[in-house]
Amino acid sequence: MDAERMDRGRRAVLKQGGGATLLALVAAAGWLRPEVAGAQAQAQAWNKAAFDTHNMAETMQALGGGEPAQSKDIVFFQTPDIAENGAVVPIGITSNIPKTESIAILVEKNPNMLAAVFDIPAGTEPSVTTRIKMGQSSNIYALVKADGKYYVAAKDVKVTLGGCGG
Amino acid sequence: MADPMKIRANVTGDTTEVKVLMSHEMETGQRKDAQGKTIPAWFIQSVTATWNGNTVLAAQWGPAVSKNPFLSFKFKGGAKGDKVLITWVDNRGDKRTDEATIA
Amino acid sequence: MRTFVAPGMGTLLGAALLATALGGAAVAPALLAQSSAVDEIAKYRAALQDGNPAELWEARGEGIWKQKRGPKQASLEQCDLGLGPGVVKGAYAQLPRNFADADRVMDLETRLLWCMATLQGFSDADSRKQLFGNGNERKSDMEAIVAYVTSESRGVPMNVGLANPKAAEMYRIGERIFYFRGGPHDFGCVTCHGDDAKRIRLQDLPNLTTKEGAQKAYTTWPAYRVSQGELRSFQWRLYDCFRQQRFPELVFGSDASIALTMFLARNANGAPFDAPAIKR
Amino acid sequence: MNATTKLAVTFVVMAMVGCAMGPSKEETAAKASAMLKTSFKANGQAGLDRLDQDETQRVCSALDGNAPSKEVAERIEKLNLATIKDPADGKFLGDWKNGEKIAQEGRGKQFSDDPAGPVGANCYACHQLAPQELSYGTIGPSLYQFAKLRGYGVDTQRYAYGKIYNPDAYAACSNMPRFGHNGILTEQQIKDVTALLMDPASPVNK
Repeated sequence: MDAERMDRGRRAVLKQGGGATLLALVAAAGWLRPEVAGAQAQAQAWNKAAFDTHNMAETMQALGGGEPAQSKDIVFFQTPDIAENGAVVPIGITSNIPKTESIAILVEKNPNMLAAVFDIPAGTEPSVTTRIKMGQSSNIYALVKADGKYYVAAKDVKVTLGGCGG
Repeated sequence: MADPMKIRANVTGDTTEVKVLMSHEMETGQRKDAQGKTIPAWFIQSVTATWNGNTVLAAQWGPAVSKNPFLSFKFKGGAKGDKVLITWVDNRGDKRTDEATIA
Repeated sequence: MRTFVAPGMGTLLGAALLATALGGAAVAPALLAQSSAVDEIAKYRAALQDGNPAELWEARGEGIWKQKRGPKQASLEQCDLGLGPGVVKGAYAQLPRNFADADRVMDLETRLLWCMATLQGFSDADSRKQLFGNGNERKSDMEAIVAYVTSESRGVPMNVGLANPKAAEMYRIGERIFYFRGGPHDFGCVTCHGDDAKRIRLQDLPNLTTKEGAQKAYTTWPAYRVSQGELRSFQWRLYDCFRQQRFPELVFGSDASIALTMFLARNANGAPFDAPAIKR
Repeated sequence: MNATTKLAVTFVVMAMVGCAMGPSKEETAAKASAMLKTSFKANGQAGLDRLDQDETQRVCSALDGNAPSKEVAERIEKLNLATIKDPADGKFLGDWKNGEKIAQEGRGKQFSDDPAGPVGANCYACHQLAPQELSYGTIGPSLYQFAKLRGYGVDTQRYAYGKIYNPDAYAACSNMPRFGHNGILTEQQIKDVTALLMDPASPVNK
């Protein structure tokens, strides 16, 4: 079931990304270095080009890198299949891939695909939990850089809105 | 001036779990106000967590991270009484650092 | 596929949704799709519990509570919330109550306005400037103080008394207001909150006429509303219910708001208070 | 409303109070009404006159959410049946596609709504209708296959139209708004929603 879901996610990516595939995503994990210390240095390091991309192809171009492999060793946790409100969607990602260096969250159908990138220094568990906005139901990609290589997993999250009157 | 973060750091065995709530609008830059004017983007761009001077997490965020962000992670090491520092910087250059004592 | 869907048994979309969840599995019964959607939303709500931004309001509120403010440059630390000046712990679980000094039944928010006036010297207009946060930078001090004070009753069983005749009368009037139907839509509180296991769209509605329903609902307000990015007080909850009932605008701290709060709070007696909570 | 029926209502209310101590429910209801008047302020299109109950609202409010007695129900239903105005052109069905939009629209009549903006019926808040819409409420019964189950005839059309116009004509103290009687929807809008329920081409009847 997971494999099938991921496979569908991958097809969607390939369809959107064309020949460039997921090359670029890969680099997402590479931009941040643990040794970057000091908030000011970090702010300057913010990868505007990557965060400004509006579709997979652009994101790839902005980042550059090799094509990530589908991985069953990337696990979503505390991530619902259906979010009651798209303003706050809990996302938990654990990488069971040895030597994980970073974890990135991408939302396929958001205006800007890239939501967040976490650098995981040695000694920190390759697992993060945060909350993101989703404009609509979409695939969410977890992109992991480990030992210089790149891996990806996808999860489909539906967003419902509701309530009365508005 | 931004409100302080709420940071919890608890050690179990050799692992410290850190949970952070930040007070921030995380405005996407895509919403319009009542007059139809675009509300400018305003969001945290980078987050760093340090323990004993070591970076234990570094993140870059876009505006798709939810308002009043929540972040949780774990690192090896840490002892009761140690300090964990969290710093964020937003796209206006505002910056905030808060610390928590590991319990 | 449509022919498999019986009336009242979920929907096509539901089936499609479940099929997606199963990774493109064969068509599943629509009823299962509905329950699956409800289960998944329950998981969503559970995932939110881990970190509640209401804590940011609680911290800010505690700061405001202790800060010297107003023309009299006094803090709220001597405010009597019913258990004596300065006692915050457990106070909310016994509100609303009659206050002899004001000769009036008050809920928390009304009492805070009273203390802002008497202790700090704020004019009514000043203390009412930002009763609700507006979803952006203009945050409400009132909602922050409410978050702090209510958080100090977490785990304390609700214990609202009616021994005072004024309190008892407010309860009876609050009950009438609960059943009062009016406006162009004939809506009253009871329209949405008078039966078990009902929903508006996909939102579950508590039955506030039962003890369990009242307990579950009342003890989980105030709440951080993720849809608004704001912490909302119980006064706001009533204000916005009446807005959607197509009533005129409920005045903050008005007698009707206190009477209705009294009715609901008293019906929640016995249940441990568990807020500020986090809701959609 | 004449004096005789008013007295009858009073009698019913008093009878329900029985020999309870303290103020009667009716006295308390009067206090509640007075308190409401001082506890709200007019805002935009929502004036304080919205707190003035008509006979139906007053009688239904006194029921504490319970069903009315047979006598009260008959009287309320008769009262409300008399308010229903059939469409001027005699045709009950409008455009079901428009009806679907009206059924989805939740805005209208709130003080926060633009008075010139859309006014919907928000049917999905309480009812299942077209099966494509997963997000529906359950305060009212499912209306999926409404006409498929009841027939497409003109009598059913008239009933559906009347039920939307004034549901209290068929079920006293219904939770459903009296969309026509209280001027929430226009005649054309009611016809469109009727078509959503009654048109063989409507997704409701698939």
